[in-house]
Amino acid sequence: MSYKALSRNQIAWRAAQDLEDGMVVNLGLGMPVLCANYRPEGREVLLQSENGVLGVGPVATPEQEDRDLTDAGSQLITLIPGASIFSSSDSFAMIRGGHIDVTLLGGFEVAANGDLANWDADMPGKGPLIGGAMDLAVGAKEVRIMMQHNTRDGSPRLLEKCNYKLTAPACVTRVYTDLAVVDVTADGFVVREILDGLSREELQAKTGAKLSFAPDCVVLKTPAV
Amino acid sequence: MSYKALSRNQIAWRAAQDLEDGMVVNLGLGMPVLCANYRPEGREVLLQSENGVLGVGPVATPEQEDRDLTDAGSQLITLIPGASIFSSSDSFAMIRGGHIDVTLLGGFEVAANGDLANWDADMPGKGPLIGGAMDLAVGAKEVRIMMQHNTRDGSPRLLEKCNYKLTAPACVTRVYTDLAVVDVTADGFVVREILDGLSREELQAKTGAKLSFAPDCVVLKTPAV
Amino acid sequence: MIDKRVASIDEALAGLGDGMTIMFGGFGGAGVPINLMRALPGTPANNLTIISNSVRFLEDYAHALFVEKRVKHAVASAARSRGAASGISELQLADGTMTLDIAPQGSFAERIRAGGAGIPAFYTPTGVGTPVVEGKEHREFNGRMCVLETALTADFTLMRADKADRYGNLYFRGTQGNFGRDMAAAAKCTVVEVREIVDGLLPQPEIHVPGVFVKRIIQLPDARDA
Amino acid sequence: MIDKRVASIDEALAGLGDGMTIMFGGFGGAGVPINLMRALPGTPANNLTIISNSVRFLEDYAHALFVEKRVKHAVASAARSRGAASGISELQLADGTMTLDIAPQGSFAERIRAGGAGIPAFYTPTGVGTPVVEGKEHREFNGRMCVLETALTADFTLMRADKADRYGNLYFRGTQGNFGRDMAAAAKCTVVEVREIVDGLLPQPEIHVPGVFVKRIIQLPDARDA
Repeated sequence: MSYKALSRNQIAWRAAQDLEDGMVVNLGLGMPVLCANYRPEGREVLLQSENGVLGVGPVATPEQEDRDLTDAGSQLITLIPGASIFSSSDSFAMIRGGHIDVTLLGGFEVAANGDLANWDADMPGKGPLIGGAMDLAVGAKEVRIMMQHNTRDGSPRLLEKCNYKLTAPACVTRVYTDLAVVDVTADGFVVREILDGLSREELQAKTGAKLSFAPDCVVLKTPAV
Repeated sequence: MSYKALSRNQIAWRAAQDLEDGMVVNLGLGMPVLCANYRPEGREVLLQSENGVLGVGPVATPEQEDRDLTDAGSQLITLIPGASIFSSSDSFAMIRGGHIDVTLLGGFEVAANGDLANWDADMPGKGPLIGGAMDLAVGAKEVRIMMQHNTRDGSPRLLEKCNYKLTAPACVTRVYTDLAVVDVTADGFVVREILDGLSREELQAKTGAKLSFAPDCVVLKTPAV
Repeated sequence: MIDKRVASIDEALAGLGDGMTIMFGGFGGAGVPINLMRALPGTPANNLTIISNSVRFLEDYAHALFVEKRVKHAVASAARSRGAASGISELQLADGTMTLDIAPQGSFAERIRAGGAGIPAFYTPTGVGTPVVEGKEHREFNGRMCVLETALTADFTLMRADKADRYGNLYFRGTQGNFGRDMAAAAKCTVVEVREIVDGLLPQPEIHVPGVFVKRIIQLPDARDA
Repeated sequence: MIDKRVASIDEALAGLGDGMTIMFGGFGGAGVPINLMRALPGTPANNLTIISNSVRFLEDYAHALFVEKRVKHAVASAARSRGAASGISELQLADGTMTLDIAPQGSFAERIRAGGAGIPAFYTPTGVGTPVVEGKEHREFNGRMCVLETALTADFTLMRADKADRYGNLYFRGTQGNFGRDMAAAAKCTVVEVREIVDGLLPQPEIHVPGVFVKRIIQLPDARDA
């Protein structure tokens, strides 16, 4: 069989489908922010940004650009009606205090017990960058990760144990990759959706920890985005 | 010699003369709030109220009354231009964080080392009331007390050691009474001003701790208020 | 669609039950949820812990709660009734049917903020050297003795604001805010009575409490005595 | 009369000296005090501790401070330059001429708030199980392991706002506020560059930072590249 791995936009589309009406969601830098483009119609999903915004709207068009209105990724943004602005300490009070339903974050590695490593890949000569990831990983009710299933050299990112420094232990509930949707459960990784044309054995071979497959495991949709 | 003790308004007038231009001041319930009426002209003194106001103006006239605009003593107030409103936790952050120049508080007892007791007089059948006094006593840069020199039965309120439960230890810098202005120093109570017609010996007899008299000790003015 | 509006006080207070902890906003008469307080005795709420700056407001508006001894514990910075006679909550304190955690007001406010902010405990110099922090852990920082205070959280917060929108965003008039923002964040179910639920959504500069902290809003008139 | 206006950058930065700690407001390009940062190398400021969400902003606008190794210690949630090459502050980290206290952003923000609020230390669950809190005191609350974080304070805070009045009251546009209110409260001398110093005093609803936290204000144009 042959398969075509999901694009970054397709992973974002898939993750966005799980955002329910009324949820308060924080999207991390990189792939996660793309989810904003794929929120299912008719659902009100409020996007939070760590610098101090609840109700982030679309990225500003050149006409809308206001350099004093940015998100945590320094993008110039707009606000939706009903949006509010507050200080960074209030923003992290919101995050740490358990008021964010879901955070979608990028990841380097996720372990079968839910450990997350996404902040320090030991780049020589480069300083560390934590940003809001540790607070989000600890504070959000659900931590969902979006990442390529494998590194560029083919190594697995879903592991028994993370190699990189942790962002937070035992926090991840679901991982969206270019090959599968995998839940983190008390029994380890459980595959919920697997790419069409990819065998369970192939997926296991690309994964650094034992996979179980949900009884209702289905084919991962490949949307035209 | 004979003397006439200061009235509550006269004590308030005296305490108000020490409020300097630009000071941020919190006035406690009772006598201290009367100081607002006697701020020397030409000085901008910003009044803070614990519930969350900086820039309290005069008590509202019947025409100005707004039941959603009160101070910590539940008085209906006005705001001066430049006044700001914030939450109670932010208000106490301002107080505890050392941003209040002076707090004027009522007192039951003050000890020669600056200990203050002003919250619990062990009234039978009545519950305790702390309010903001402990935070003000700990957080303000200067704690000045206004009280009668003696209780109704003639007992002293300036003591070697407080009998009532403390509000905070070693916090008071100055005491205004109906008889004198007394500083709390490393050497104990030092009288700065004494009522006209009252001898030093008489004042000492009405005081429960040793008094020193400042070399420049002067007569306490008795304003026509 | 996010819609936190409820139509009746019954709906607003649904879920209140046995052994719960309730926070009450309000200070100096501003922001006091009088309508919701008055309805409390008619709910199954019992064996309550109440968290309120002053116990007196609740006693004024939900007197039956105290008559029926349904409040078991109070956290407050003031627990004194007006006048010389004892109030019913003071009689309960005296006969031991209600216990009290009396707190300096700043520690009270900060403990609530901490509760909503995911901070389980903090150190403060306030109260050191007084009986109110006896038995609490002491520790010196930068040469100053401090005391460990723990966060307060609740099952319900009841409070009043001036305006709200369907997202639960709140606007306060004057000093209505006081403990409201922090209490809203510190409770699992925050119920807010407001003078007006606006059409549409509040403009950003008017939003004092983001709707994420609010579960139910109900439009009710000002219930203060004229 | 309260008047916190100063006329020159020299006056705004007067008093900066050896061994001081300076906080810098700004996030994502909003609220960054670019004019004041650019003037820093011309002051006697040396042996500095800087507290800034990202080290990069200061490196961009006060490059000479790092060239001359006048920054000895940084507290930040980000210390990474753009691109693959090392920035000069990263070289300083590598050769040990600058040390770094890298903090999760929420702990960073809360430590600053604590500094201005008279809270010497607090517990937080953030960072537990990671190397960034190694060596810090751990303690369990309600079944969850937490770590003790201590307050941050400074000699100076430099920040930018949109409008100010002579009382030092500040108004922020958009997300300019970020760390500003808390940093203003956490420093002995807070200096704010603003687009406009208004005639008269700001109206109450526009005051995001009460003037009590601000020492000096100076009107300076937006210094961002067009």
